[in-house]
Order: sequence, then structure tokens, then C-alpha cells
Amino acid sequence: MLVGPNGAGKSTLFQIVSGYLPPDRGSVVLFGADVTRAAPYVRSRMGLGRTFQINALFANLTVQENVCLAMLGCRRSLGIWGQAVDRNIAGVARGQLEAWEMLEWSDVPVRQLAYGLQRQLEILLAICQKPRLLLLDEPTAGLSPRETENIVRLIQRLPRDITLLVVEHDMDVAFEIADHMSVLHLGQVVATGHPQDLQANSDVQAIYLGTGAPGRQ
Amino acid sequence: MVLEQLVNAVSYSMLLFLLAVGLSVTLGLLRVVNLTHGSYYLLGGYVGLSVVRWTHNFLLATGAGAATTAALAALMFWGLLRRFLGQESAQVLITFGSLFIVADGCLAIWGGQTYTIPPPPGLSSSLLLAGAHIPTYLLLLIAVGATGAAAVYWVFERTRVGAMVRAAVDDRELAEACGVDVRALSFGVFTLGGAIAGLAGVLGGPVIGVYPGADLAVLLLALVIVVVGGAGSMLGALLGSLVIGFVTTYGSLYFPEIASGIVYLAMVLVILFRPQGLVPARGLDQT
Amino acid sequence: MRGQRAGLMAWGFRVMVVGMVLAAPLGLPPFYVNLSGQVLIYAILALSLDLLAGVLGLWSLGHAAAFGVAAYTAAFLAERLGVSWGIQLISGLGVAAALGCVGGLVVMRVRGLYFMMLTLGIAQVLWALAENWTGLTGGADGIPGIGRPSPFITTNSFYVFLAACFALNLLVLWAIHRSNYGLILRGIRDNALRMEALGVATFRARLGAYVLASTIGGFAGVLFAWQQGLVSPGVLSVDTSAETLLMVILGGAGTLGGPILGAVIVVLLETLVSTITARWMTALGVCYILTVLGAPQGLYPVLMPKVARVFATWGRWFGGIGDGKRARVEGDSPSLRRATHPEGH
Amino acid sequence: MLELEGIDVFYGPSHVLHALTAHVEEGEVLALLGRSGAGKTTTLKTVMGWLRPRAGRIRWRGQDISHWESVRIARLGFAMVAQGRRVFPSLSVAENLGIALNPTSPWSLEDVYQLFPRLEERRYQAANTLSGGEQQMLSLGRALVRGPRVLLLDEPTEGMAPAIVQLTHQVVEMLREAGITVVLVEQNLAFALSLAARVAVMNKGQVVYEGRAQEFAAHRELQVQYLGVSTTGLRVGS
Repeated sequence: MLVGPNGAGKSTLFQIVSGYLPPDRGSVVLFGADVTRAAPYVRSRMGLGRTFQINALFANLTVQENVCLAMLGCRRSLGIWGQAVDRNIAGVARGQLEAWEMLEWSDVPVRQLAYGLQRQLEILLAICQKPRLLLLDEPTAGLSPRETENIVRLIQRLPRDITLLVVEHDMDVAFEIADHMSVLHLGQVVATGHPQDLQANSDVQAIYLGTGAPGRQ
Repeated sequence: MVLEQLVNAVSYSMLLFLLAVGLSVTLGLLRVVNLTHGSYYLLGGYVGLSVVRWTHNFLLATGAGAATTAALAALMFWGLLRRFLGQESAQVLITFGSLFIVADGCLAIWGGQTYTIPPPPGLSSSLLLAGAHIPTYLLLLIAVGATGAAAVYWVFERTRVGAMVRAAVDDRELAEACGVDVRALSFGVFTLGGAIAGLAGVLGGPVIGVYPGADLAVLLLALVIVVVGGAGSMLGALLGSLVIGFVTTYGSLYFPEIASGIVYLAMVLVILFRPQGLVPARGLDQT
Repeated sequence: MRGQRAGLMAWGFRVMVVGMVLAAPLGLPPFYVNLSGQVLIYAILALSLDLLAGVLGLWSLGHAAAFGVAAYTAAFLAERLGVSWGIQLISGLGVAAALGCVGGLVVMRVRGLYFMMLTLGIAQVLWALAENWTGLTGGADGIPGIGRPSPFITTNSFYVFLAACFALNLLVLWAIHRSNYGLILRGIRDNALRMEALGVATFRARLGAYVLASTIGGFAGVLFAWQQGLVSPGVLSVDTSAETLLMVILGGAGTLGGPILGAVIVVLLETLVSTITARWMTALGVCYILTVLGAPQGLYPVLMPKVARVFATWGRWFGGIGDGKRARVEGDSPSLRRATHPEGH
Repeated sequence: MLELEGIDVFYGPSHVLHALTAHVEEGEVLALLGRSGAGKTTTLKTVMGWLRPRAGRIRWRGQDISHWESVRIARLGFAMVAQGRRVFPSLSVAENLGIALNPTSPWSLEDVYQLFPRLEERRYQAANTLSGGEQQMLSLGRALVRGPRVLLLDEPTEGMAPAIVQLTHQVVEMLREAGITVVLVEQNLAFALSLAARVAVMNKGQVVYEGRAQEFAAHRELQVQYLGVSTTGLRVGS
């Protein structure tokens, strides 16, 4: 779990890890292999899944087609002659949608889907890649309390063998789902450790409340 | 010989600048690819031709040509394009449809011949300059083109209105919050761009001539210039015009076999090595 | 089992309808048979362009390059070397594919207006070559005297040949639209970044689409050479490219029916209106503008639901083939479903 | 008085403001606080006319301006210092100020240059060559020459050096003395509380707390409850 105020560098870190930005210095090692120069799709095939802070869905396609795409992505062959709507993939996709309680929306174009559901789908797509490491970029951004709760439940239901790296602004959500937590400020890790320990850390509180707050000791 | 070619290239570049400048600013400000832009040239040229025939007054002809195309541009923007900002496919259909209608209208009125507008009296001769015969009209073209370019440049770069247009190109939202009426400005720019292209039609009449199909030919050249120079940038339009003007003139001199393709070769090279154009305007991505 | 049988019958029904529509012109005078053949050729061209413009969202203003290069290849082989039509066809497709491969490496690096201008640039350079490299291309006069493929000489038999070629290309494109690959391409159009994150090498996928579009466009070019018996630089001109793009937009990009409908309308308007009045260009221009005002997403997505309703009624008469949900899930899946929610940009 | 009444705003499909209701008295400085993603910036953008509310009303002195064009709102006397020091990058400093200049403004270009001498030194330089602090001055100066009745300030101290924060503080104080209404969105609590008369705290697109700035400053538990690291665990949905 990564937390930290605006501009702390959390999203930039994500971009670098998933391969959308090259680092100026240093290297990225994924599952023991140096991937500093690898394209995003190569990293994805190694088992890296990610979601985006601003929904990155296929807005004109239906929910089911979105999920199919997520499952297709990691296949080696592009399958020109395989049918997208064939029972195989479509069936698995529907299975996934059912498992994550989104089956009733399967034929709706994503564009017409409520934002909260889009946010769920954003995560679902990454799950369908069957990643070993999953990066979630502000999964609850812009959601109402009820929708936030749904997302938290979804994340808590994820299989434990997936390593999760989460950027989050909502501290309540962060404390709920994290095993381990780092606070980033101005591109530096300020504190790292157990969520409970960080909660009491006065530096962390200062960063969130603004330096020199009158109420601060 | 050398001087003649140079005069040819520069005068051609000036004409191209007048053509491309409106298209470039429209693209930068409104993100509209106006495929009717070449038709303004054609219509301006034909109207100029008729006015010269009636009145034998070249100055009046330029005024009439520019006024006609300004009216056409204003009508198109207010009646149609205004409602389809941001909708690419609709814009292509509208502006291409207008291109067809204008071309057909011109064909119906002026017929299928190629006309050259007689240059103003006293400018139809040539001048012996350093052993070279320079048509006087080309010198006029350079003078008018340079003055026009300077005037447009001055308005765009030195006046408050020009700064407002650039501000709107940079950041439309913020410009509105600063009290700039971007919608009225867009209308003005679109109309003015049409007027300048119509003016170019009359001015180009004695050199390039007006003929059916000139609209498309000219449109493509203007598009190439905009892409080469960088959309929405005044300096880019000027630089792009010079590049294309010189490449065309010297290309047809040295590589006559592929003269008509060489302009596009130049464009392909520019896009590959400087995808944003020679002088990119800020605030524009590759859309 | 019952589902399978119904599926088979739906197929049979569909083949029958397409066959009937394709066969209809055979009863008309030769002028109209030739005209219908021309429609079919342009429909193939427009369909191939739609693979870029509609499916992938990349607007090419130089699709005439593939069309023209293949036409010239076939013409050159037929006229100068006199090889058989099979070799003409295969060489034409090969050259178009090669052009797509090389050109694709260049043009697939940019998007939007720049993609439009790069494709235009390549086509214009080829056009200039065709105009001026007289030794190879015959210059502005072009290459005349191309024969039709041997057993299909007469107007009617050549039309049947064209119809078969059209059906073949339609089948291939239909398969692509339905395939995983088609879905991936539409995914790239909607969000290339996410496709990368999902593990798709997007550049390779897009390049593949460009080569495919080029090859199928080349198929149309070879057919065009045979039909006209003459190939001149016009096939490479921007007029051809723009006209094809307009067919796609007019009919409705991203569907199979749209480009076909667009080709029908544009070719018929040009030919038939010009026999009535000299003002066919105005008619075409007005048609474009009215389309924008009435159906901004193209005509097919607007008309299709209405036509589909009629077909559903017919289907019921034929014994429950086209009823409700089954038709929606199994029927022309991508195009039909897309028709109900046309994409925005 | 500026009133927002039951505003619903969507960003595409994302429902950002949920029936937001708030008001600002004329001549007061209101600090709009809340965690990021709470909808503060969206609120300012909606007031400025950059976003259209799908439901609800925005009223200024009783006049409904909810569906006005941004230009009209600007000409009514609203000015914005947008987040991230938005300036017109290709315009010079003088042009940045010039296009915004309102002749009836109590602050002329000279006043702005007097306030920020650095800007005068660089008046013919393109704005994208300025440092972050200078761009901030330019942003503030541009708002001043508009002669605003209502100034919307979006995180003016974000990423700023202490000297610039101090300068921004002075400018807002000056505006307050001139009786101009200010809506201040801030992450820096100390800065906000030292200027504001009243605070409104937003969460998930709604105002969840409104009160005197003094009161909010005095009660640390309020700050922790609404802004800080909570000690109660997951509270969402309850």
C-alpha cells in the first residue's frame, strides 16, 4: 500500500513499474528479471496487472467484450480465426462476471455503465489477466461511500496469492486493505511499516494536515 | 536564371502562405480540418476573374473575391460547423460536401476552362534585372504577400486580439475564464481565414490560374504546409510555405519526373523526423 | 441439436438473401450489370478501408495506394508479360501486402491528422510516379488492353465472377470482425494504452491490420483493372482515396453494412444522377451534408434496425429463424450489435 | 452572496458532486477543505462555468448563473487561479496579463508589476520559461487585473517555496481587505485557517462540515475527523 499527498510521486512510480515511463536512473526488476527497457505488454505477459487512476476501459464495447479482451491479451497468438463470441472465451468471461457479481451488465456498452461499476470493471479486467502482481491506482477515486465499500469488498475477496500494490488517497480504505504500507512525500518514502504503526506516526499526520497546523504539537 | 527561379520560389511561397495561414489557425484554434479551404481559393479566383472582366479593376476584384469567400466561410461556420465542433467524421462530411457543392457551382457558372486573370495594367510586362527577365507581377505578388504575411504576423503576435487567439489555442478554458469570448473569436478567425484564401485566389489567378480541380490541388498543398509547419503556429505556416514553395520550384527544375510527388516526400520526411511540425504550437497534441 | 439446426437454417437464410441480392442485377441490361460490378469492387475497397477507419479508428486518406498499386501490377503483368490471371491476382495481392508492410511501419507511428497526411503523402508519391514513369506505367495514358480472366469474358459471367470475389472478401472480413483479433483491434481503437497493459503488442496488431486492409484493397484493385481493361494514374489519385473514405463515413464506419451501403450510394449517385443532370456533384455534396444533419454516425446504423425488423418478420414466416434474442446473439454479431449503439469519438 | 444549491456534477460518467449545497457571503474568505478527490476543484470549475451542473442551481446575488457560458461568468466578475499555476505558455508575461486586463479593475498592470517586481523584469519573456513561483505570481496577477468580485483560488501553495507562500498570503489578505469574496481550496491547513473566516469541509462530493475557521482551528479532533488519519478504521458506508 502506497499513500501520500498529491504530487508525491505515487502515480509516476506506477507508470515506471508498468513500463509507460522510462526511469532516468536505476532499474526495474520484476519477478527476478530486469525489465527496465521492456515494453508494457512484455511486463504484462510476465504477470503484471494494473488498473488506471482514470478509467481505461473500452468504452464502446460491452462489458463482456471488455472481459474477453482482458483474457485474450496474454495469449501468444492473436487468434485471427477464433471467434470472440465463441463459447470458450465468452463462457469463461461470463463465469468471471458471475463470480464478481457483474453478470447482469454483460451486454451493456461500458460507456453507458454507472461510474461505480466502471471502477469495478477496471479492477476486474486486471484480475482476468491472472496477474501475480497487481497494481491498483486509486481504486476508489471519485466514488460514493457505498461504491467505495463495494470496491473494498472486491479487493478483499482477491486471492491471497496475488501481490497487491495499491495507491490510495482514502486513508480509511488504505487501512482496511493493507498488510504493509509506505507513505510517499515529494518523491521520497517518508515512512514504511505496519498500518497501525503509521497511524500513530506524527510525520505522517503532519503531511496530511499541512505543515505547521495550529492544532499540531 | 538563378534570380528568376528565386523570384519564382519566393512569390510562390508568399501565395502559399496566404492560402495556408487560415487553415492553420482554424486547425489550431478549433481543431477543425476545413476541407473547403481550397474552395475559397477557387471561388475567390472566379469572382475576381468576373469582376476584372466587368470593371477592369484588379483592386476591386481582390476585394470582391475576399468578401465573397468571407461570406461563404461565415455562413458555413455559423450554419453548420459550429454545431459539430469536436466531431471529426461529421466535419469531414460537411466540409467535403461543401467542397463538392462549391466546385459544382463554379463549374456551372464559369465552365470547365482554365482561366488566367489578366494582371493589373502596367504589371503584365517583365523587368530586366541583373540579366534576368523578372515578371513584374511576381514582384507585386512578393510585395503583397510579404506585406500580408507581415500584417497577419503583426496582428497575431503583437495585438491584443492576436494574443487572445493564441491564448485560446494554448488553453481554451482558461482564456474564457479570463473574459475572452472564444466563440466569437473562432467565428472571426474562420471568416478571416476564408477571406485571405479568397484573396489568394485572385492574386494567384494571373500565375496559377483558376480551373476546376484547383480547389483540391490547393487544399492538399495547404494541408501539407500546415503539417510541415505545425498546426496553429503563424511562424510555422510561414516556414512551411517557404519550404514547400522552394521544394516545388526547385524540385520541378531538377527532378521533373516526380515534381508533383516531391512535395509529399518532403512532408513525409518532416512528419517522420519532427512529428509536431517545424514550429509546433503549444497546447496541441497529435490529434 | 435444435439450436444447431436453427443456426444452420439461419445461415442458409443469410446465404440465400445475399445470393439473391447479388444475383438480381443479372436480369438487367449490360450497362446496369457493369455498374453493379463496379459497386461491388468499390464495396470491397470501402470494406478494406473500414478495417482501418472504422475498426481501428485510423482515417487513411491514401487507401488508393494499395488499390492502384495492385491494379498496375495486374495490368503490367497482363499487358507486358501476358501471364495467367491467377498469377496476376496473386502478384497484385502480394505487391499490395508488401506496400502495406513497408508503409505500415512508417504510418503506424502517428495518429489523427498526421496519419491522414502520411497515408496521403505515400499515395501522392506513387501517383506522381505513375504519371511520370512512362516506361513502366504508360504515364498519363495508363496501361490499356487488359483482358478479363479467361472463362469470365462476357458481361454476365464476369459479373458472376465479381460477385463470387465480393462474397469471398465479405466472408473474410466478416470473420475478422467476429474474431478475437477483430475484438482486439476495436480494443486498441478505444484504448491502446490499456491493451498494452493487458499484454497485447499493439504496434504489431495494428501493423497486421494495415497489411490486411492493404491486401484486400489490392484485391479490389486487380478486379478494377480487369473490369475496366485500362489502368490510369486516376486509380492512385486522392480523388479515389477521398471517395472511398467518404463511402465509409457516409455508410457508417465500424460496421460491415456501412461501407457497402456507402459504396452503393456513391457509385449509383455518381453514375445515375450524371445521366439525368450535370449537377451530380451538388447532389453528392448535399447528400453528405444531409447525412450529417440526419445521421451523424452514418446511414447504416440508422437504417439497419428498421431493416432488421423487416427481416425478423420474414424470418418468422420462414419458421422462427430470426426471432428476437437468437437473432441478436447469433446474427451478424459485431455489426448488428454495434449498430444499436454507434460509437462516438 | 454566492449560493450553490443541490449541485450534481458529472465528469463523463463519474458522479463527482452529489447534491452539493454551500454558500459564500460577500466579502468573506471561505476555505474549502477536504481530502483529494473530495470534489473541491470540481466545485470551483463548476462555479467558473467550465463544468455544467446536471442538477441544482448556482446563484450570485440572487441571479441564476448555473448555465451561463464561462465568458459571461468571467465578465460578471469571477476570476480563477487554477490548480498547477495554469498560464498561457506561449504568451509573454505582458500578454498573459494584457488579455485578462479589465479597465475597471482597481489594479492596473503597474500595480501588479509593483506587487511582483520579478514579473516586470520578465515582462517580455514567454510564460513557459518562468519558474514555478513566477508562474504563480503571474496567475495571481492575472486574477488581480480582472478586477474580480469573486476570486476562486485552487491550491495556490501547492509545491511552492515558503517565500511564495508568504507572498500569496499577502495578496489574499489584500483582497480580503478590499472586500473581495474569496473561495480558497487548500491542502495546507495552516495557510487556509490563517486567512479564512469560515471553512467548509468536503468529502465524496458533499459538504460534511461547515463552521467558523477559529473553531475548526481550535479543535484538533475536528481536523482529524474530517481531514486526517482516522483512528476508527473503516468508516465508509456507515
